[in-house]
Amino acid sequence: MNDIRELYQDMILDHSRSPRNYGPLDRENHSAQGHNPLCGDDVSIHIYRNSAGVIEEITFEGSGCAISTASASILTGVLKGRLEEDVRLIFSSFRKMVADDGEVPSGEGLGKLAVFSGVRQYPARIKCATLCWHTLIQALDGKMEEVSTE
Amino acid sequence: MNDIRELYQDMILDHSRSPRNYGPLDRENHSAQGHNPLCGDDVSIHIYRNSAGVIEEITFEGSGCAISTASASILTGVLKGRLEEDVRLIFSSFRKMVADDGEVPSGEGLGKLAVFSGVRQYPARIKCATLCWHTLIQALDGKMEEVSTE
Amino acid sequence: MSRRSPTGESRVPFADLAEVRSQFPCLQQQIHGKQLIYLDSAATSQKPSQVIEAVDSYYREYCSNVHRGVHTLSERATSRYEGVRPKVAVLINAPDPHSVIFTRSTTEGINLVARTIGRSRVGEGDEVLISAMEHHANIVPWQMLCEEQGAILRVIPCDENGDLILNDLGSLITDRTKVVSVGYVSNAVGTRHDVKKIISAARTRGAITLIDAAQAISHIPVDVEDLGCDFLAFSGHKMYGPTGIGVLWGRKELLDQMSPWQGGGDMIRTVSFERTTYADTPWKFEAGTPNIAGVIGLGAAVDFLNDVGFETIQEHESQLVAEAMARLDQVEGLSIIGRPSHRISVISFILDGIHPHDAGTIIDQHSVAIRAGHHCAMPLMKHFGVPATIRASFAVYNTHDEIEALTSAIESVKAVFR
Amino acid sequence: MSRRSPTGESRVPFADLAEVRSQFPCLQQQIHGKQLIYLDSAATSQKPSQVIEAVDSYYREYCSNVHRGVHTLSERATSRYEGVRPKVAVLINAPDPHSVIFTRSTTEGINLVARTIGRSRVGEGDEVLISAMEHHANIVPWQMLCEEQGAILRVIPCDENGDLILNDLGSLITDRTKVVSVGYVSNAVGTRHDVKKIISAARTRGAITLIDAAQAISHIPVDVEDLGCDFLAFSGHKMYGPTGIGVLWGRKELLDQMSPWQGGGDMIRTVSFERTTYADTPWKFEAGTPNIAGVIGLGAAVDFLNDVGFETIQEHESQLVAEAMARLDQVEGLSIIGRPSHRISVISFILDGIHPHDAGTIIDQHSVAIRAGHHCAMPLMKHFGVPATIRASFAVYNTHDEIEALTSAIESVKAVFR
Ligand SMILES: Cc1ncc(COP(=O)(O)O)c(C=O)c1O
Ligand SMILES: Cc1ncc(COP(=O)(O)O)c(C=O)c1O
Repeated sequence: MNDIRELYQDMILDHSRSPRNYGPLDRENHSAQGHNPLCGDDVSIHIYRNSAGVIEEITFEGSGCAISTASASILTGVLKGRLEEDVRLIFSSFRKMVADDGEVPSGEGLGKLAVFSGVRQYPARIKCATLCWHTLIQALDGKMEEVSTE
Repeated sequence: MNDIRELYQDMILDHSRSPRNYGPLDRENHSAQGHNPLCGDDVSIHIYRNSAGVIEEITFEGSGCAISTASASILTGVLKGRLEEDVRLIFSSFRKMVADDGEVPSGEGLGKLAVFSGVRQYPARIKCATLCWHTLIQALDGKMEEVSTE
Repeated sequence: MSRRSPTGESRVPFADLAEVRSQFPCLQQQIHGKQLIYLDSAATSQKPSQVIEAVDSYYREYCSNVHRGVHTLSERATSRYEGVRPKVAVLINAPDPHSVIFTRSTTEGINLVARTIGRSRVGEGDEVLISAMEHHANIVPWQMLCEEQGAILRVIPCDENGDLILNDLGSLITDRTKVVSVGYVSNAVGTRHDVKKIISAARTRGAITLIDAAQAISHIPVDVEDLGCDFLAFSGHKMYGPTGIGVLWGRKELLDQMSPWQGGGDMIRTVSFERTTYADTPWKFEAGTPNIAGVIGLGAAVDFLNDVGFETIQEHESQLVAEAMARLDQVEGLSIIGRPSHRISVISFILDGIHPHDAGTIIDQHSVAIRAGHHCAMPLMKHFGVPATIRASFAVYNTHDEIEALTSAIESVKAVFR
Repeated sequence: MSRRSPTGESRVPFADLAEVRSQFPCLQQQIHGKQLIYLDSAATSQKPSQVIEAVDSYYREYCSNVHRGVHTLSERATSRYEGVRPKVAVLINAPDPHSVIFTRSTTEGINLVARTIGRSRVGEGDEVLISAMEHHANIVPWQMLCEEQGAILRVIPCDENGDLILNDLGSLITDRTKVVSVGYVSNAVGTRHDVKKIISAARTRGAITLIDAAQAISHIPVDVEDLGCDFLAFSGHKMYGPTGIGVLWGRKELLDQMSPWQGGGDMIRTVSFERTTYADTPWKFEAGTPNIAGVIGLGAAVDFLNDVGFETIQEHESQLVAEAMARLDQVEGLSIIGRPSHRISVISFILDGIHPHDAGTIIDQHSVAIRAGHHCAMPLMKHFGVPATIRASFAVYNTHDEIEALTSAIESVKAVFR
């Protein structure tokens, strides 16, 4: 038996109960919707990216499990003010950290996001943690399709 | 290993090579077509039944394996001149003899038809022996559908 | 325990529940270091050794294609394969074994009906009636049909207990209603519906009726003659049988009139490029090489059901459900979803402020397998105003101790989220 | 022997043919008191232990439904199930594992294509092109489609050797041709067709192309990129895998555009009574609980093929076929049906004045399993002017001694009918 508290760390529980940066964004110039049909999780990401490629504002809306809500909440906090290209790099490190194949990365450089390192022990939950990320990338890429994490 | 000659008795081989009562029947007042989709056997039965219910004439046409050809050929010989009700009784005994369930009947009263007693050892061949019988009954019953022995 | 199979043969009795359990190899294992507690039988049941061995022995002893062979192995395979039809017919009290069609699953059976007789009977402006409590398998095929034909999908509503509201059937079933297709037992909240009432209302209007018996077949005796329906579909994997095999039963007269669905080998009588004629029922609906091992395993599953007996099954399962309901009702912060008047084997619930998916992961850590999700019944989730539920479902091999384990796992969920 | 799988991993080598044979439990038996000689692999192949055990261990160790569970067993089942897609993709050199759809069989795969993209592309007066040598599975679905849509079924003719006549393709494939669907290898006479030529002619006219690879997949490397086809269908049971499972591969772009076929669980994204949205490829084509054990067994069958290696398979089988042809050609009163320029694994023949069905029964008495019949290719039988043939077909486990046994069984047939 894994220690379940490695998955449900306090920060995750906290963000899932009191999500930050939640709500619509008036100034948004990029947005996308994501959906996980297996558990019914829904997320929308709203972004205002300035002409220099900096994500000046980012919020989310939606409903889902603790992991997916906390992931979106922490993501928005971490990415605010970052360059789009950095965001993509961070996602790639994040994905490596939570995916259950390959080496275990340290989570270094991920800051607060390292709190999700426990997810890799729970393959069925990886999609909960990454749904908001896929949706974010979709928003940045500006494709209008809905994201789904099957 | 069963003795294959119990199935392919000389009389069967003889009738399969030189079928009797083969061809159309000008006077026919009952007829039907049968088909075994598994092996492609085809048979038509032509009958002239008089008003007293006696099968005055009976012939067959078609193509098939040795068992099915011999069965049709011997059947026509045996049934010529018989009453329709006897025909149905004979079929019922014949079916019991060749079907592989239940007791082994002696084949008594079946006369020449007893030559097919070996068929019960070969479940896949029962339909070869009975196709012409089913077709015959269909002809007597006067239903116009094609018979098939699935 | 019941000692009689439906055929009246007397059977060797099982000593007790422990013996029944011992026949399920998959239950004899530890998950996360503790004995597995499997409460997800509504998704798929575990399989007894006799089923696993029947599949195995087909592959090891008489592996061969069916129907088309004169050689010994093929004869053996064909006779075992065809021998399952009468077994299934007896199980559901169907008068004619040739009215038993082998499909992949309940889903395929419903699609078959929708795409054959459904398409020929349902025209523009006609109506198909389902219920608010259907599994997606009994919604989507009819939606697709209605869209294609310009027909209307109507829905029998349900109340807050998860019972169908049947006192307005007269206005739901009219002369425009061509098909009525409803589930026997709800997989999401466990309701056993009064399908006889629905069927008889449908029949007076001349609609064809289909019963989705996926969640009924392993729990209660299903009797098509008594029900009076035209079609009945179920899956092997939910009745202790293999995956990839299901049954569609239909009234022989209807099946005989219906056009085939899929084309290919085994479903034809003669083929030429000009004209093809079809085989008789049921083969005309079984195109191509079937799931031979699956059919043979299904036969063994029917034997298993008869060996245990529905009396035993019903008695044991209803005790389990009653006890589980009593225990769960005492758990603070737990709300049961649906309180139907007749419940079969399934209990759905939610925990205050905890998403079912999170609960599922933590419960699994306690080696208890339950399901968290929409249970392929999204419209019903919407009706209850929840995105998902936690579902525990019971089978003949479950024990009273396992209910204890479930409730203590639920307490740990609450502890994590305290 | 080839020691490399397509992925480049090196494999444990098989010592020799005897070792390959020893992996097939069903071959280790006597029929009518003599060692079974199985020459009916074109109908269904025998299964190696690793396939039987893969199926078995799903049922014994991690039996659970896929896709919808958070619990451990369900995760295991899901990852093994989904893990078979990339294996199959590598086997047929498909660029995207998500273009691999699990079906029941070749037959179902062809029906799926006919009923989805077929129905949307083929209109009144349009044409579908097949060949004179198709299995009923690749005739009947197109006949049904053409009848429904008012389209025309055209046929690539074949010559007296059983080779397709391809020099007139230009007039057979026109702008009205919307679908071209042909077999890779004929199950009735063994011809390996020049499908690349047909596919490229079809592509220049914009027709979609489907290859029925049922008789190719276990004998030669199949490469969808190299072939250039749009769809490819095959069955697990003919490639050392379980019954009830098949594969339809399709070009991802086409699959993405296509509407689903069957409706139900697992193929949806969201369901409401007003509007249902569908899952992504490949899941939108896999409605309902799939044949989970079958998929897992299919994965083991792909491993088996890779373990032995196509080089070994091709070398061994072509030697067997060459020797069998040489021996059968010496049998008096025996006529080979079809003398194609490239033959794979199958030999059909007839005996003077002896119906194939009679021959089959007698040959079986000598413990040799062959097939006698029309091999689901009635139009081809008509072309050759025979009601049926005797067919011997070879797989990697057959031996040269078995050819001897076949010819001596044929001599006994002649003795009975002398
Ligand atoms: C060439 C060919 N196509 C299609 C099929 C049909 O395969 P299945 O019965 O597995 O659907 C067969 C099998 O007999 C075949 O040989
Ligand atoms: C009530 C009901 N109907 C239909 C189905 C679909 O069964 P299958 O997935 O075996 O086709 C299920 C299974 O989840 C069910 O519970």
